[in-house]
Amino acid sequence: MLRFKCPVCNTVADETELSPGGEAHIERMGPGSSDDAFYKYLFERKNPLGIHFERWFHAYGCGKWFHAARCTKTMEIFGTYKAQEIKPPKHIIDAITKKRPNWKNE
Amino acid sequence: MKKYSAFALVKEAFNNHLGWGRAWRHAQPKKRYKVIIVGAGGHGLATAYYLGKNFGIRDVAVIEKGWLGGGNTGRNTTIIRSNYLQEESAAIYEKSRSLYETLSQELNYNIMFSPRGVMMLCQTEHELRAMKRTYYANRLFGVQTEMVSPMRMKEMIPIINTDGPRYPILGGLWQPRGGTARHDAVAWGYARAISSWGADIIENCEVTGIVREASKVASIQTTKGSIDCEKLCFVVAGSSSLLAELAGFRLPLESVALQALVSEPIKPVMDCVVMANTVHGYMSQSDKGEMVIGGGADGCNNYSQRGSFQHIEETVRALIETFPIISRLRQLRQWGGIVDMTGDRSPIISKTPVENIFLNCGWGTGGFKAIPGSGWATAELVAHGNPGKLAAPFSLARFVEGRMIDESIAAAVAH
Amino acid sequence: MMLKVTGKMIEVRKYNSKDIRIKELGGVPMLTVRGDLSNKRFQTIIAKTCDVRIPKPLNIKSSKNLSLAWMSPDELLIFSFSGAFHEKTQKGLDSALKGLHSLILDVSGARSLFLVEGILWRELLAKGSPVDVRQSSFAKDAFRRTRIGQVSVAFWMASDNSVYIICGRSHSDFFYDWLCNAASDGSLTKYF
Amino acid sequence: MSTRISKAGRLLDRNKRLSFTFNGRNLFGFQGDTLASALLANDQVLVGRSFKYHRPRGFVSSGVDEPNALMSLGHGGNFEPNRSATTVELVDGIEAVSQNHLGSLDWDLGFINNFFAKIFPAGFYYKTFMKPRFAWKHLFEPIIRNAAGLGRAPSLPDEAAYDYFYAHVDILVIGAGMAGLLATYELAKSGLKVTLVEQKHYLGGYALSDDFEVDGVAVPKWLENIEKKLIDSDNVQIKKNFTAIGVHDHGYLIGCENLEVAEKMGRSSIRHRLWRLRTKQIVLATGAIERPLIFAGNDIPGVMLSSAALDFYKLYGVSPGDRTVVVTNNDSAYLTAINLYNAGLSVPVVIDVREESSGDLFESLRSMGIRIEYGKGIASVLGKKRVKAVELCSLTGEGSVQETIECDSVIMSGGWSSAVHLWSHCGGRLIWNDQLDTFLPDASKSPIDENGEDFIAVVGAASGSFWPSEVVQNVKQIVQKIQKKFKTSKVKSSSISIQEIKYGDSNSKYFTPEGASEKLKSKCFVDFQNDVKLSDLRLATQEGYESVEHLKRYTTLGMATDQGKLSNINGLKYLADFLGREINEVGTTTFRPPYTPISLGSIAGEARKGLFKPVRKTTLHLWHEANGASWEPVGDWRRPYAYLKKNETIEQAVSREVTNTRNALGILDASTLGKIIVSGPDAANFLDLMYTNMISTLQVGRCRYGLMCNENGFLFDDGVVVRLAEETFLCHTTTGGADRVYSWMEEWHQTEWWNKRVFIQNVTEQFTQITIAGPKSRLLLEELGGLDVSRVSLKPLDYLEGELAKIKARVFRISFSGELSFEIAVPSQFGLEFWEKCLETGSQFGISPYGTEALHVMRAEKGFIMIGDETDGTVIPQDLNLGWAVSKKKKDFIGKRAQERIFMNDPNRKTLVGLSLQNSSEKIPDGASVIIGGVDQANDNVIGHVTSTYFSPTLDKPIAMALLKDGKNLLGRSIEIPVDSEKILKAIVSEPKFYDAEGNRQND
Ligand SMILES: Cc1cc2nc3c(=O)[nH]c(=O)nc-3n(C[C@H](O)[C@H](O)[C@H](O)COP(=O)(O)OP(=O)(O)OC[C@H]3O[C@@H](n4cnc5c(N)ncnc54)[C@H](O)[C@@H]3O)c2cc1C
Ligand SMILES: NC(=O)c1ccc[n+]([C@@H]2O[C@H](COP(=O)([O-])OP(=O)(O)OC[C@H]3O[C@@H](n4cnc5c(N)ncnc54)[C@H](O)[C@@H]3O)[C@@H](O)[C@H]2O)c1
Ligand SMILES: Cc1cc2nc3c(=O)[nH]c(=O)nc-3n(C[C@H](O)[C@H](O)[C@H](O)COP(=O)(O)O)c2cc1C
Ligand SMILES: [Zn+2]
Repeated sequence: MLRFKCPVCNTVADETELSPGGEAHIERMGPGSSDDAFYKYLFERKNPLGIHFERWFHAYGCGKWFHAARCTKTMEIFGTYKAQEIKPPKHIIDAITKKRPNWKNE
Repeated sequence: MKKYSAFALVKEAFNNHLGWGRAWRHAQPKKRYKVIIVGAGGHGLATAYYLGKNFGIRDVAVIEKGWLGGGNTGRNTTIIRSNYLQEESAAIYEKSRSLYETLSQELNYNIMFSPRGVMMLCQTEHELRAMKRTYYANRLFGVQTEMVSPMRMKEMIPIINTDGPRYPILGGLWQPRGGTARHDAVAWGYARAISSWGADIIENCEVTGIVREASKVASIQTTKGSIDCEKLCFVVAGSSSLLAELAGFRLPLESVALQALVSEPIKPVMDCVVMANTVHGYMSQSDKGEMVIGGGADGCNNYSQRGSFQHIEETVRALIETFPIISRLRQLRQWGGIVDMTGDRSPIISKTPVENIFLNCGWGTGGFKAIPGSGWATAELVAHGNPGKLAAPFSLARFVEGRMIDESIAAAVAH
Repeated sequence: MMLKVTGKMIEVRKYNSKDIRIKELGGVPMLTVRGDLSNKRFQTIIAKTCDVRIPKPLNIKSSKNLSLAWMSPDELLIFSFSGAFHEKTQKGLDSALKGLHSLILDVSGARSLFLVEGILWRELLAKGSPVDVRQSSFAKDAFRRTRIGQVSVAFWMASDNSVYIICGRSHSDFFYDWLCNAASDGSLTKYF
Repeated sequence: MSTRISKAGRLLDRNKRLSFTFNGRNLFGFQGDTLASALLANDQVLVGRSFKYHRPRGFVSSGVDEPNALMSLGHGGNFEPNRSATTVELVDGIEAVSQNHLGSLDWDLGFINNFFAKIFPAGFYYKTFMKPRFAWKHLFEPIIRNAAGLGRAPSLPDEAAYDYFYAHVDILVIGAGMAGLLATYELAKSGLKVTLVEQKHYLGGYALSDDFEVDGVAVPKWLENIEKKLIDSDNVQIKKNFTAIGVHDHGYLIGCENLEVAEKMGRSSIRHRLWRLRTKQIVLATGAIERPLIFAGNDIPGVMLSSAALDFYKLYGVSPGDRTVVVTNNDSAYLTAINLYNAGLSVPVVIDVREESSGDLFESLRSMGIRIEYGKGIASVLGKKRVKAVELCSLTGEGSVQETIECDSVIMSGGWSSAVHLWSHCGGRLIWNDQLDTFLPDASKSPIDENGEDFIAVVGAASGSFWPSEVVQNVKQIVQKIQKKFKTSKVKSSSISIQEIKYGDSNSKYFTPEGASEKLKSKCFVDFQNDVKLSDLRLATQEGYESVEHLKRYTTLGMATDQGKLSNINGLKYLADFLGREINEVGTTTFRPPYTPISLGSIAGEARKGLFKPVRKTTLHLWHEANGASWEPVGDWRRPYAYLKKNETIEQAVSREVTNTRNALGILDASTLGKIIVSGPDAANFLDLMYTNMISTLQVGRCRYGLMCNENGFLFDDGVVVRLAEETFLCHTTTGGADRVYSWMEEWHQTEWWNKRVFIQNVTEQFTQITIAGPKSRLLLEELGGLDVSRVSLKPLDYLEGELAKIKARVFRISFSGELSFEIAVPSQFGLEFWEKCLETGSQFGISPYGTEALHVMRAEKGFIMIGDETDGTVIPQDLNLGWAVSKKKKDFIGKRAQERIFMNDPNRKTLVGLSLQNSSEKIPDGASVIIGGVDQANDNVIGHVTSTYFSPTLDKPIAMALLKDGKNLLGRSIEIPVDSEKILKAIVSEPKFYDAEGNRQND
């Protein structure tokens, strides 16, 4: 069972205090977008084996959403950051590349 | 291939069973195949089988990165039913269920299809209405189901607690010809059949690359070298996104861990499969005597095949509430499988952005029951290049058009 | 058990086991205040009106009349120990925070308050909450939102030998039963 | 015969005699016994029957790996099947019963299976029972199923209690053998906090039965001393009867504490406690498990592991038999032989599959004059329910008998397997060590925690340190590593001197004789419980089931209750030999939790019966209960479905409630409806995105019915939005939707539109919400007094705030019943008071409470939709004729883009219509399918389904709503509803409005 440090309230939260929210940094497509772009926004997912940027909700805690970078194979967490970051911040990328030099953020 | 029968068994008994040959050949990849199927799970093997049987295409390789049947086919709770609400689903699952009825005889391999009946509990008024809707829809689509009263249910399943204080049981949807089968045997039986007519099953061979020429695939790279093909079909369940990535496209899928557990074996106490969707748990008793229990899926993307304990807790609670006598049984083992979930929780049998790549995936938590039907439909798609009636509704295009096939209305879990 | 928010704490029900005393308390008015806790002006207004400074994250701070609990970076929970003070605070905040993006709501009827007394109180929490409640991690002034069993709660120390717990009002019967069960004789291990 | 020996029995308190029964026979044991040792002391050697062939079986081991000695304990609500007697601490009054026999344990009819064993090899069922087809279900499977299982299932609910405990520990040491104890001691010395857990009821592990000396004292004494020191240490916590059962991600460990004895003694009200531990560091000191050797008849009662015999003798003073033959591939069985010999028992021969041995134990054996046969094996054990003799043969060759040696017990040792299960649960790799003949943790591929760091260290026999001096060295190293990780000040580790016994080299032979004939192979058991024999492994591999995983699944090797603790490695060795590969290449099957089986009760913890799942209650709950409410679960809540009066059926009650509300005055507890405050400068703008309607144009003091769709365009919640103030809105939601909608709004606000200045607060529980409906509702409000609720002041969809009956209240003029109706929200502290005032004051107007069903009937009569009935996750507002509530002007709202997709505009979509039956008192069935033009094969005539259906007491006829393809063009037409194979109802399609279509009543 996982645990994350919530970057908002700084508590170490148990997985049972959180609810998962899927892939992070997906740009919303509203009216005016193409069918294909809308499909991608709504359904298409990277679903990588490896580092996954994802959303979590501190439901039984401060009630805030946050982002995490986690390996979907080993469950290692490379850091958590605010939900309002529109892409992974540098310190997260650094933390990842330090441990996995071959990793590329696609 | 030696035919399996009681007679042959007795005969072999006098020979210390030294006369039995391999169930399937150990194959090394040839240079080229007409069709390569990636993934030797139930769906991949069944696709190969119906390609050969229905379309005479036998120049086929099934490539498996690990051991045959070791994916979700080897780790599911084996529930087979076809009482789906939506017409498209009922069609393919019922086709599948009816193929299961005669599969042992067809494959000459006893897959122990056991139509012992599946009972889906209704524990809220809302669920009761949804099940009734399913019942009426099933009747018109030729799926035999019936609504069962709590009293009748108690007679059929004496260990059930119909008046649990939290969610008393208000009724049930009963599919008498639903049931279970011996999951591993399904894979082994198909493997033996296709191997006997010359299809190659190549185990311990992982697909690591896809080589394209213009808009088509020319060959695949594997840990056992490169292999050419005319058509390629991905049938890799939880790994579908990874193969798609190799082929240069993405899918509407997320891979998550789904859990199950078994208790120690006890003498038979429950003859059918029971699914309690409101409280999230389902249970059947295997022919060996263990209670086979299905749990929830982890909500986060997961390729570890482990999953966590909290879902097991929830499931076990739900089942002790439903079957109070199981509290003193012991959990023997728990495990997880990586299931591929689509946006509407219905599968994909489809063409892909690459002309000669076909796709079968997205069965999520409930594709064991679909193996024969899905293999049938996928074979048709691969053979013709276009989907037939069974597969057509399950195309990738449905997500673009908004033509969802949503079963969550009828049952919170889809096993 | 209907309560008037008189500001006088009253005992709604209680349960005593050998090692633990559980009480549900009524009559404690509560206010939710939303606003940017890092905003200087907001801080000053709170400090002035409540006579208590905004607590550090994950903390609770008290004066004679009220306690301020940190709920999240934009939320405070205020407990008043007298009804009169409650109204005064609400009115005071209402007018003082005008013009500043904020929200003040009376939530006195939305939550239930429990007091668990006895040296084994940590154990009771540990039976249901994933939080590290060892002395070294959970001490005086700490205010923690989490879950106990299947109920969403927050708790903080009332004294060395007691802890306050709040949960949603509609859950109070269930939670009370949970607490009593957890406190039942012969089920405590003297772990801490 | 097995008897109690007076000299030995370290754990026994011979002053405390305990009585118990086995199969109804009264027997005695002592305090400190396990059920197993006590049975054996009574010469109960035959203790169970095997799964498939019903072969007579005895004890093989003395611990958690026991495959045979499973029995049923207790009765009634305390009945428990499949308990291994070796793990049950004896207490007074245990009632044990053997399992899996037809007839008695001694005379088991099921033994017949044994004679068919030749026809029933592994996987035989895949090859037969296929014809005739129906016979599988009706004949063969029932036979197979009847044979299934070991013990009976309990017949009554469990009476015991279970609970959970979350603990956070810095260092967790698992296993209190020599290694675990020493590691704990050394770590604690450097100031670290350590928790030590041990699955058994005593500490000491294997060393407690061992014979060496430490620092000049016998090892048991030395262990006792350490234990004392640990008990005195402040930073050490010791838990006995505590099994670490599973290691999960991020340092999460599940442990199960067995409190059965304490429970029986009245010291605990809990039977099992499930521990959920978060650890920074785990030290695995789980020791090693001895392996059987494989030879014909190795399953006959009286054949047991050498370590088990040693334990039974040393710890419980029980002899395995009077004449014991020893067969081994390593020196540890010598130790047992020496001990038995010294106890005055006879050891006619030690059969050693090795060519030779050296070392101290060998010297002792020789000096005692015990016969040793090197390079030999056992051709077969003779005996049925008890060992009678062994047939000696040469190790090589087919097993021709050289000599028959009489004996009544055989002890065997096939080497040791390190207990690496917990290492493997969470991703730790293993590596085969040829020299030590075991899998060991591969420290370079250890399980990692959330920081990517390893968190499990392995010491003692679990890490391959099989000898005491090695254990000391190994512990020292690991302790230093951990001290470094925790940055403690360096404390010198204790210097310990061991008077080591020198062991000879073991070899890796695992079955005898090497050239065993097929016939012999079919008597050599590898997995005892599941009756997997060497011949089965041969058959499986011959048939190509040659991945370990296939081998396991085809033969069921390792799938029994001991999960292959004894059998797996022998199976792997066979497979590696067969394939001509290294064991490392063959690999193991996956180790999975639990390490030993745990009760389902402990997994559920306290959450059973009343604590199974929270029930949420409104402030009026008790009142409802006292006034005849028949409950309906809605979300987590209970709501009154109807209030039953004496001698009333539910239908009658509903009908009465509807009629009373329509004609006079009804009152409803609507508190469970969600209430969410959205406030701030951007609130209106934010809600425009949340709802399909235009919310920003709503005026202060007004209400509007709003719809919410998800991004897929589908309708998922509805409710009335009220503008309380310029910047503050109150959003009502459905009961089930309250929490969902609240988090939904938070999610969008926090993750997409965080620049919008709004605060969102869920105030559902703050208010008791009461609906007053019916032609006399205004009269009631006027009577309560305090607010002007006249037609002019409070128009439909108006909202007022003030005091009603001197209680602070919000009044909304909204109607879900079609009657003149007011919803009134009061702070929940005043809920009951207000409710009772309404009832009191309303009695003159004929007030009566109504439940959810009456509410539903009335809304259906009006054609109002219900989320969950008319919607099912695939319905868009337009399908329900609610297009008017979907703004065309707004640039964007959630779901807008989705509704532009092709399928959403398909003319063939189903739309909502009404159905009515004339001259019928019967309801249209719930959920029924609707067809037009009769039933046909292709199902092309199915045009939709019934979404809601009721008998309308107001109209005195059945009414229903349905979603039908092309519904708009079917108005006035007759459609069919097939009820069963005979009956087809015919109904007329209408607008889905059956009553007061103009809305005169509600607008009055
Ligand atoms: C715990 C659990 C319980 C379930 N219960 C039920 C149930 O009760 N009823 C039901 O109907 N369904 C159930 N399911 C779902 C069902 O198991 C699956 O839908 C079904 O088995 C999928 O079969 P498959 O052949 O598509 O996939 P799999 O059996 O997973 O086969 C895919 C194969 O592809 C291989 N592969 C992957 N990547 C590569 C690569 N790069 N190269 C080569 N090979 C590759 C994998 O190794 C694997 O063997 C359950 C699933 C789980 C996990
Ligand atoms: N000569 C040999 O071949 C040989 C072989 C094996 C062991 N030994 C002896 O074994 C000893 C090694 O000491 P050790 O401490 O490593 O092993 P040990 O076997 O003495 O102790 C391991 C302890 O861990 C406990 N345990 C195992 N799994 C557990 C779990 N999941 N949860 C809780 N408890 C669990 C066991 O009950 C046992 O008490 C030495 O005395 C050594 O001489 C010798
Ligand atoms: C229907 C079913 C029944 C099972 N019964 C048993 C059983 O009796 N004993 C056992 O050890 N495992 C049993 N298992 C679990 C398997 O041992 C194994 O855990 C599962 O197939 C997943 O594989 P893995 O654990 O090797 O990853 C069963 C699995 C399934 C799907
Ligand atoms: Zn937080």
